[in-house]
Amino acid sequence: MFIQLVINGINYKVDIDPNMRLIDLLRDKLGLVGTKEGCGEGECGACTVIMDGESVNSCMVMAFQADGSNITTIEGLEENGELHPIQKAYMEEGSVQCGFCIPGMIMSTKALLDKHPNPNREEIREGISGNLCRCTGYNKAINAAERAIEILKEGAKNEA
Amino acid sequence: MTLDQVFKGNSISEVLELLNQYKEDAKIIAGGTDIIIGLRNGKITPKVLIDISKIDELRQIQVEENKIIIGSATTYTQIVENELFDTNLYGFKKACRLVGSPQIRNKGTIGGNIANASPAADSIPPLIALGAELNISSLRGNRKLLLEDYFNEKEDNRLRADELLMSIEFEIPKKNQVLGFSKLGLRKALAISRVTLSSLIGIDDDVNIENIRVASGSIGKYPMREREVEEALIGKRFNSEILKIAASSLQSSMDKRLVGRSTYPYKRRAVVTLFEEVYKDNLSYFNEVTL
Amino acid sequence: MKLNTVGKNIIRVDSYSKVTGKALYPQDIYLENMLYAKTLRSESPHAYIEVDTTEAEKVDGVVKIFTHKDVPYNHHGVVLHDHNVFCDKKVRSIGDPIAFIVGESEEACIRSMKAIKVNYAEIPGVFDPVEAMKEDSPKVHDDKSNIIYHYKLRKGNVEEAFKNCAVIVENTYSTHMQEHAFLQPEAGLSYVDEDGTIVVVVATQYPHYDREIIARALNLKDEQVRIINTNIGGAFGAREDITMQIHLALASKTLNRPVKVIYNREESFLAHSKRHPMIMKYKTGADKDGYLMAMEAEIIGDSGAYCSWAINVLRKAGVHSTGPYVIPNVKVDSYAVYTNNPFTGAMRGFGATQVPNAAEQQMDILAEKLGISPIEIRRRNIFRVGSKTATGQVLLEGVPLDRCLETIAEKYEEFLELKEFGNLKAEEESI
Amino acid sequence: MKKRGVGIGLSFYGTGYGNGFPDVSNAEVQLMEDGKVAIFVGATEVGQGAKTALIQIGAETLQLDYKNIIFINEDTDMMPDSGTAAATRQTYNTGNAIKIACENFNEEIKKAAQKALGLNSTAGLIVKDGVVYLAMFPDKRISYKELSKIYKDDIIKAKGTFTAQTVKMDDETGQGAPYWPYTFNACMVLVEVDTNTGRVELLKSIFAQDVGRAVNPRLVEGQMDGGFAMGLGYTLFEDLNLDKGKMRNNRFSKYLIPTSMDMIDIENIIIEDPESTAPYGAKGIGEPTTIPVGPAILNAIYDATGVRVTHLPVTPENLMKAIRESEKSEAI
Repeated sequence: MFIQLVINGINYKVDIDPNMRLIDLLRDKLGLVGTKEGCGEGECGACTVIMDGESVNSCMVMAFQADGSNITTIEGLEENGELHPIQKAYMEEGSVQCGFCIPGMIMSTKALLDKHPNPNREEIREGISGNLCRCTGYNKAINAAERAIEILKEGAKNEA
Repeated sequence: MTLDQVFKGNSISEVLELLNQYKEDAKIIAGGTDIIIGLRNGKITPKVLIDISKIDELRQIQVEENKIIIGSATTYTQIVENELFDTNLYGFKKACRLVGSPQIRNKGTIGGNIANASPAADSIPPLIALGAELNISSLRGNRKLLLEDYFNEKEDNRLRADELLMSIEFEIPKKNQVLGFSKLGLRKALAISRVTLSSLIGIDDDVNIENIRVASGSIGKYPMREREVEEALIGKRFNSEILKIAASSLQSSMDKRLVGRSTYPYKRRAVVTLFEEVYKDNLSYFNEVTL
Repeated sequence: MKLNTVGKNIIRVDSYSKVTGKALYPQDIYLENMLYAKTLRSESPHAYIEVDTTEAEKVDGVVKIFTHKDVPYNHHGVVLHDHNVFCDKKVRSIGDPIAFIVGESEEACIRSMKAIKVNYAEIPGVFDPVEAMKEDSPKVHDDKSNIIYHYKLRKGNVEEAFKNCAVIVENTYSTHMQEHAFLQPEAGLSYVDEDGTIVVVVATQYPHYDREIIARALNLKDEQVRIINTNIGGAFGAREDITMQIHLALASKTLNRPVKVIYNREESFLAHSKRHPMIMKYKTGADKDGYLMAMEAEIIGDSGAYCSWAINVLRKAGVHSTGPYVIPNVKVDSYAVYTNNPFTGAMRGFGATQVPNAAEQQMDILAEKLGISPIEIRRRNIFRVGSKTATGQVLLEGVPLDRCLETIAEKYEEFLELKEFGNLKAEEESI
Repeated sequence: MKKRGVGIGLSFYGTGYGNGFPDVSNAEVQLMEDGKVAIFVGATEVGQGAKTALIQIGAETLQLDYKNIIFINEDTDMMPDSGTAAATRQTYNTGNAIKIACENFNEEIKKAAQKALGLNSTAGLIVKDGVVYLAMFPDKRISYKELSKIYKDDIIKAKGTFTAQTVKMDDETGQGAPYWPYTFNACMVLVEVDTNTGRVELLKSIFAQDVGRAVNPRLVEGQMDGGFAMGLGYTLFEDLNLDKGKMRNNRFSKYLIPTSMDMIDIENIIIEDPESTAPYGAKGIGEPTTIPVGPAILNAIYDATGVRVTHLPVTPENLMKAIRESEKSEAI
């Protein structure tokens, strides 16, 4: 069956198998392999993408359910070769280790900041609580979210 | 996975038609957080999947006179973000907020938890305490069912193959009533609950308990009313004295229900802390609100 | 020494690729004309097996099913070669690989895997290392004793020293098995280069070891095998032992096509090692001033069905069993033991993580008996520059444990105040 | 009832394969055509930061901007064997091998520069920022880029090998010098225990870690946070629930590792005490950071409740079992 959806600003019309999940569509069919599969049961969040404005585990969405949706994956964050402030902050704050959870973690952070531009540390902890990480102990990811908030504010100020 | 056909439901009537056509071969999918796991591990093997997550009527929270009606495909996030649940319904919001993780709450639906009859579903005990009713439809007609009756041994009550859970409704508590909730999980996020407790308590001008419903999760085969506790507390003055009574009456129910189970000694004691938490939440509501 | 780069917080060189999703792990790589594979694993902890692949081979889309018959040297292991590449006559733990099904799609492999008939003739298993040490216990590896290794540490005379101790504490502690739970489940690909080199693309801790062990199993020279290590999604010791490397190399060598395998999370749990559970019997004595006089410990480590690093892990546990303290009289016996549990091996801390759960609690119990603080008893006994360890090693330099201890000691009062404050508050609120 | 307690844990950790085993790391360094320098080592980046830390050690020794270093550690056809990325050995062992290889490379490139500049000795030649020059007459200078063009067919390269010194222990007495170097740490935690549910909540922690010298302090802190989380999970949450050899908890919904909400901010203190045998004094810290956490938590639980937990993990149910047993024995 065919579905139509927008991924990272690009319109796609793709033929899918009814048994396909959104993560299979992204990775196997469209080559968007930045979205990772860590558990297949919605626990680890490595497959997090933003779907119609909200973070979802792409292993917990059937591909056909994404028909008509607007989806952002990690590949869609860079704009004109410029990293997104959250990506920059993750690099600067040393929040990355093995990296496998990072795309999902960044997408959750983005979903959080899109909705709540000024969360405190505890709210950031809650915002990334669906993203398991075994390397970092999370604290530097929280530092990065705080740093990203600063960069975003500076950006908004400069624009104004 | 075994799917031959999948449908994106556009309207309720379309979904009911499809259910009528495919019956046992079909499964409803909304949030997908339970069903996709079942599909992947082969525990469920439908040939047809019908998505209801994009049907607006099923994903809205409405107030009609003295009732709140929540569409079955309403997500936990929608509930958490709704101001209706900020004051004396905070216990419901708290239960929904403690479900899984942001990603799960963004997809997982209130109806999914009921339809899948998950024994550890956090949102059910508060709904039972609220006396919630289910609205169920099929081409054969509509029926209403008390949520607490859904989770008992009578299989008849469960959703039949051609039926769709439309909504959950309950009376809005009065100002002198408050819904409390507490959950014991093994970690602070992504935690399946070991035990949950919820109570709707109404007090009179003399601060005596005028009406009460208590419900538990994971201390029986299914989420249930705790009538022994209700009977022990009704008419009592709302102060910390009730905690001992509440705990010991629940423990006496548990003694009948759980004895011999390996988790029994643990849960028997844990409920003390859960009652304390519910009590503290309720107290802070009553302290803040001028009745 | 003025340093220009060392000591600076330079940005990780691999972080750009990782924050953009461009960093590739083996599961992210797709090759043309690629086959997929699945691993059939034992469902029994201890059984003789007979495997019949006749029906499974007929499944549409299956290319070949590999079993022990296809492996020239069917053994591997980081210390002892006690793992089979594929079990032949016997399985020793749940999860042991039995066959590798290669097909045109993952679904075809799964269908075929379900069609393989494995007849398990169950043998009594042994799951408790203490039981396994007994002579009449079921043997995991043929008729070999289940005791793989015994480490002995002897210093001074513990019997005499205990006689002179003012306090003695005796306890038995135990720790459980731990899973590494890295986020990237194992995955790998293989193909044959234009010049005939077998290339295995994996995420591994030690690529040269993988090359050597693949070459040995397939009767090749090291140079005929090439390992490409991709980004690695965490390891913590679990990517030391071989998982799919030999299977992949064998499949590509035989079929001359690229082959890819991805473990799901449940298979990942089955496929790699775990942290050794340990039973630790401790006796520790100090004089009236709180100076340690003697320690005796017996440590039994459950190696599960295979040795992996058990010898080195139990050796390390033995050496570190004293904690970072000077003890003049020490007697330690540590044992690595086979059972039919999942195999254990390297995991962050490697035997030195388990023993402090015993040793550090012993220290606190001694301190309480002597009426001194946990900080004080450690101050009196810690290693300093020039100290001699229980193995007789002189710590010549680089022993800033005193500074580590004093750093936390400075905050001890503050922590205690927060404790008292919280306890008072809890009591006030207590209902 | 909620009860708080404070606990400490100390640990030491011997790094490397140890016990007299030949613990060898190899490194190769080579001038590339564009004047950059390539380092080839078989040291795996598993997430711990080996690639970055080892580049920093190389850059320091080569006196070169780290951005001008190409680091190859992914392909057995291209890199020498540098041992496993385990045993907390890469910073010390492969770091030493890289340092030696880079020092050798500096000598090689000085020889090449001597020839190219027509000097009578390498004495007094300095390498700095990709240039070789004579200190007493700085006009005598040549860049790596120029050298790479001159020596295109006779590539300037060097090797380095480091073998850590350990002494095999005696089979009967265990006497010997099994590891070197050792790394030390101390950790203190404040916890709150609910004596009805057995939930242990972490409230505060300070963690002091000996590193010799921190090659990259931020990476060290990352290891400390991550090690802490793993120790926390080991002690309080993680349970495979083994039953006759079968792992009942074999996926992430059942095998519970700490989430972001279970972790707290840790006060991480890096203790520097450069080790003379280590590259710039740096010792490995990957494994040690996880070790003292459990003991500190266990001692804190005792301090809070008066109950010694001798069996891990301290899941709520296990702790409640211990509490009930201790209450029973007190009642008698």
